[in-house]
Amino acid sequence: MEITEIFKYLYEQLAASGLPQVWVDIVALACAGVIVFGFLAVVALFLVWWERKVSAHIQQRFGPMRTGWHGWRQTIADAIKLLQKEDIIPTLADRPVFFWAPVIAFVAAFMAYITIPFGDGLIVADLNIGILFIVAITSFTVISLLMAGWGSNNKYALLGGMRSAAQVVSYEVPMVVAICSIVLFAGSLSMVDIVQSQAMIYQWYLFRLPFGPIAFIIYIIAGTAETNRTPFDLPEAEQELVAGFNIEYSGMKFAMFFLAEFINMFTVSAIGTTLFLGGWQGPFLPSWMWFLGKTLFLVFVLMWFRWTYPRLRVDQLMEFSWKFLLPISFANLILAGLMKYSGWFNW
Amino acid sequence: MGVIKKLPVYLEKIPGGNIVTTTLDYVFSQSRASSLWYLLFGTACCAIELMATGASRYDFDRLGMIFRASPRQSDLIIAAGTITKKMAPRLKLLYDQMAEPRYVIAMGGCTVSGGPFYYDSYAVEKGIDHIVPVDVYIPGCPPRPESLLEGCLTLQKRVKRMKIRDWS
Amino acid sequence: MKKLVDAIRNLVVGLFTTGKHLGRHAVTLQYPTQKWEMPERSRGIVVLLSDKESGELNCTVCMLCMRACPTGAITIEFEKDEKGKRILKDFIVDNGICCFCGLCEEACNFAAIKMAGKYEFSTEDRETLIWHQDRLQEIGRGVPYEKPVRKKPAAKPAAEPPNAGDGPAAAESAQPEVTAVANPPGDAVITKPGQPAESRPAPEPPARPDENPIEGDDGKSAEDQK
Amino acid sequence: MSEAQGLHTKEFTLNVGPHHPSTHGVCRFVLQMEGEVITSVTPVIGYLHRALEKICENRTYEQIIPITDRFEYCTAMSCNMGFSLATEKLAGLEVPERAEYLRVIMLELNRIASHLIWFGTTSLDLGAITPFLYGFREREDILDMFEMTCGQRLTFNYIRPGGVSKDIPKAFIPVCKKFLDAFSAKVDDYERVLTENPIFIARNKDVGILKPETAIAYSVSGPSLRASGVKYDLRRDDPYSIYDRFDFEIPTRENGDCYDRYIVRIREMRESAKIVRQAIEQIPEGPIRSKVKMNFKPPAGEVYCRVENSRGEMGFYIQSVGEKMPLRVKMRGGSYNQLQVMPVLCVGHKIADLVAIMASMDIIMPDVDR
Amino acid sequence: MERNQLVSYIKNKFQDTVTLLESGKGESFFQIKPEDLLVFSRAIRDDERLGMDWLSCISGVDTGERFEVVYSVASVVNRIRFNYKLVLDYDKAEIESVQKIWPGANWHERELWELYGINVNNHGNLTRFLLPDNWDQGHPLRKDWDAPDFKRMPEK
Repeated sequence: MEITEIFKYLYEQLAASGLPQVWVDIVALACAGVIVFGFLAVVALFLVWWERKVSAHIQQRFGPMRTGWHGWRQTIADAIKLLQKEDIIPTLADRPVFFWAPVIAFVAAFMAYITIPFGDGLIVADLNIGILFIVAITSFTVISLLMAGWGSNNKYALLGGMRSAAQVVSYEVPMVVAICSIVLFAGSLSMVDIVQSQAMIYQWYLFRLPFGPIAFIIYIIAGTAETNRTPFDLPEAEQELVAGFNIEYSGMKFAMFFLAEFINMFTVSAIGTTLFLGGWQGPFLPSWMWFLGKTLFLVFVLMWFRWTYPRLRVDQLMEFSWKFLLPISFANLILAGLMKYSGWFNW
Repeated sequence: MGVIKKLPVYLEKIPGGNIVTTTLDYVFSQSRASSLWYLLFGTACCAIELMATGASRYDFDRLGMIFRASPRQSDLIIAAGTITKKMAPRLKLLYDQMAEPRYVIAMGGCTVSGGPFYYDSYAVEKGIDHIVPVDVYIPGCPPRPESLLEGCLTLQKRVKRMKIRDWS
Repeated sequence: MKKLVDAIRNLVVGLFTTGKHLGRHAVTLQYPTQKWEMPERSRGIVVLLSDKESGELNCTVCMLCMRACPTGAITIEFEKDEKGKRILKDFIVDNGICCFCGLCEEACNFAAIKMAGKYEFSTEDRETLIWHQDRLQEIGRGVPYEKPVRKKPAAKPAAEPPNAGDGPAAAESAQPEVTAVANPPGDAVITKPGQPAESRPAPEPPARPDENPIEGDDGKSAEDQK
Repeated sequence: MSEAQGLHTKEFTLNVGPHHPSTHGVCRFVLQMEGEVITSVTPVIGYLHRALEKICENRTYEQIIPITDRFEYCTAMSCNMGFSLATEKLAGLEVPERAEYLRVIMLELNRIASHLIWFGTTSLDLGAITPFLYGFREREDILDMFEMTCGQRLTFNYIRPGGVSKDIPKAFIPVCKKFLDAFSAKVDDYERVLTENPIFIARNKDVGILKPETAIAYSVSGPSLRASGVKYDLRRDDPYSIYDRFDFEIPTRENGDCYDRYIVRIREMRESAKIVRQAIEQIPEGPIRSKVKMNFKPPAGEVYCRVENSRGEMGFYIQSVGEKMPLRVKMRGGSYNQLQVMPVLCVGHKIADLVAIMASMDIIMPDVDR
Repeated sequence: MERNQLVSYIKNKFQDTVTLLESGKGESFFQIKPEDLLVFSRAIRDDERLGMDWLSCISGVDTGERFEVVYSVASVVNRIRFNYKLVLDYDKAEIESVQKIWPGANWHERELWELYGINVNNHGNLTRFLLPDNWDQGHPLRKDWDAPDFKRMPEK
């Protein structure tokens, strides 16, 4: 049972309804956008609840229990409560910057899903520069962090904003180099082609020794840094900067930042599965279930990091990225290049 | 937020209006009660009991209460520990920074009426109800984690009684 | 290079240490549904005890607990009747000021006041925390206590360590001394009615100390027991 | 104004306010910062000054014990012990054997509980949230034992001048043995999560180095002093109570940075567990409190008595004029001098290090403000 | 070094400036005159037999008719401890700061000034730090201190 037939059937109905072709495409893409947005909103709410349960059980306690069975309605309750909170804008804040920061964070988090294949054929727009587009969009969130830091006219927020800008930029580079070594092998930038090049399990890029695992580890480390999660959660380090850049945000604005962070986490894992764990390839289950399973496993790994490791200091963070991660990723790229053109390994 | 407050007035005029308001009341008050984010604010011995309540055995997270570091995002202050005369303006400052539907739990004897430092102490505020409006008082010095949880349940019942009409 | 290897090794070991807690059962006591059986001596809230049969208070208005209280939480109002005997008008305990130290319980020789193991008294306004005599008595109704057997003052334990540097005798004459308390091994064991069922949810958590039958309270009444 | 790269940068003051997640209790630092680097720290205290000493001047000796409970609430037993020891020296009271053993058991259990609070808050301040909850899980078992004996979890009012207030129930020793057996495995768990963790080492190694001379000059005591290589522990050098009957070592380390203070405290937890185990085996039968009248009046005189608690030396100075209330009680907490040394340690470090140093020195505010 | 050895050593080293108050209970107490506080403190710190390099605490006492300042010192190297005190009249309440000898005395002396009003010369930073900034009701730990909202425990 593949969901794509339903979409094909709907598309034919739409095309048969006599609208001009331009309008048909607009409506189809709009519906696809709405469906992806709805799916991701549900996934974000699920992830928030799942993080609290995983963290609870790692610490030998029960997470939310009193709102529904095992507290499944907890995140909905949080969202509705945040909806009705008073929306405070600090007096001396830079109003437009303060207002637009969460909007940009929210929009940037969603735009990355245009070229992510949720399943066989389940992709909004299969651009042939898929991965390049995603990398460009994810670095868009830095702007929102800087705006939030500057807009809230608070020393802590400013420090948090600066730190997060430095961190995301400096971890962007090793991540891109790791992705290059994969794209080098897959031979194309389009996500669908990358997934198709990992048809069988031994063809997953994770198992392409020796450069696959190294690229995967570099990608995961850079991914955690990208989404500001421990051990790199400097920007909203509770202990040092009280709440980092989102110190002045309350109510819906804070909810937007909160959801954007979880959607970023889902994005990083989704890209990780498409690049390294063979996207939707899987023997029996429908393709989108494989994709979802692998992504949730990677999300679990990210959560696991958060509840185990202490936090790095800012200069150690920079040093780790520029002096350690980057050289290794370059060496890895050269290694991948040698392997590619020595011709031994192209299964 | 403002528009929601004026909602019951408009809904009265529509025939089935009050059914909508009651369901809205129910949804809002339930969600507000079951996700009280408390501010990480503790001064003396009650702060240790607050941490113990947040730990594994008496889990605060079970009631949907996670600690937030910034007053902007929290909607409940658990005043845990002695509030001295030097600390009182700070507590007032924190309370003012919180977003509107906000509550205060006075945990422990010192916040109810000065506790063991009521007599003979020149530096302790005799209770905090003249600094911030207090919703629930919890006796004890320090109160057991269970009595703190029971106090939070009392606060949740009080929040569930709140209607949209009397939102401040 | 070696430093790098054991750094990675330890990062993985750290992961597995937290990971293995995922499988373990939680130690949480889900408060509203499961309540912990309080140990016998747990100092919860001050209550007035009353005689089981006659139902009136044990208190003889000797004002010792009021003097012993370090924070001045107990105030007693009484009036004298014709024989000069004090009649209790009102017994006020302000739970906002009380510091739950248990000194009043130790000062009282008539087992009239005790720290019951109850703790669920959060209120929404402050006045209800100031308890008067009727509330104290009603809460203290079900609290078990040992009636102190009146001991003839002559039979003081012989082996009394000399209390060097004892100040002049205390002003109050009715002031019995807290004598050396021998912990009589294996004396008359008063078992509590029915062993409290293990109410803890988790099989693995530390064995909840079942209430211990030996009259666990202070040396005072143990000495009277002898 | 550093004109190094031709940039015109200005120092800015940052106010790590009394309400801040990492200042244990309520302490405020006014930092002069250049970018992330701290150039000067001025601690502002007094937010928890509850005038304990003024209260003690109007209370009898029996009533002061609950007040000392609130002097340092993480190790309330050692406050009771300090005050009772001072009163016993003042009035010449002897303490029965069994009471001495009960005191040592309770003191060492309280030291473990206090070190577990420190372990939790240190890992919380460095970002690892899970060890905080593991530490508090063990601490709950110890608090159950305290509740079994004296009825309260944090403010015990248990050790009195002349002995202890209540005898331990029969169920205490089996529960204590069960806890001690499981405890060393749990501490190995903590070590596995944090001790060799490269991030933890990177955050703590060579951060806030306290040289032995500065430590002694600023009267730092306790694990922070022993981490700088000075082997000074009151339980061994001025053996009050019956500490000379137990064999336990005093862990010390050399270069006095945050990491060494962490190692010293973790080892101290194991030593305290060893002491409790020996004390449980050797505990004799007998009376638990010597004869003390209700409003007992010690003779005129003054005494200063020191007790080793988890934050260093805790001193009680009592001057009495033969009344039932002391003329003056001065309480000296361990963190008082450690907070004075903080500005010396933090200059040149970053904010994140200020948090790490504050957590490693285990400073809590009731000591400082009284 | 035993207590009586310590007492005799100090007595013959500082015959006139030191009078022994009591040494029966716990640590021994000496009394010195306020003017030779600095000389005495520096001497006991630099003396190699004593080596009192660790100032435990400085306690102020208001005995109703005079002030007393008690210094408790200890030696980490030789493991010995003792205390010495100065007596000050109400009107002449001022002492020298011992910060040069023991830097740890900074806050103790500040506390003396704030709670008792004993002036500490060339201390450097004698400002208010325990009481609220807008505190204007004098020095609270004095026996004769009172304030409008200061409730004393009712005599029972």
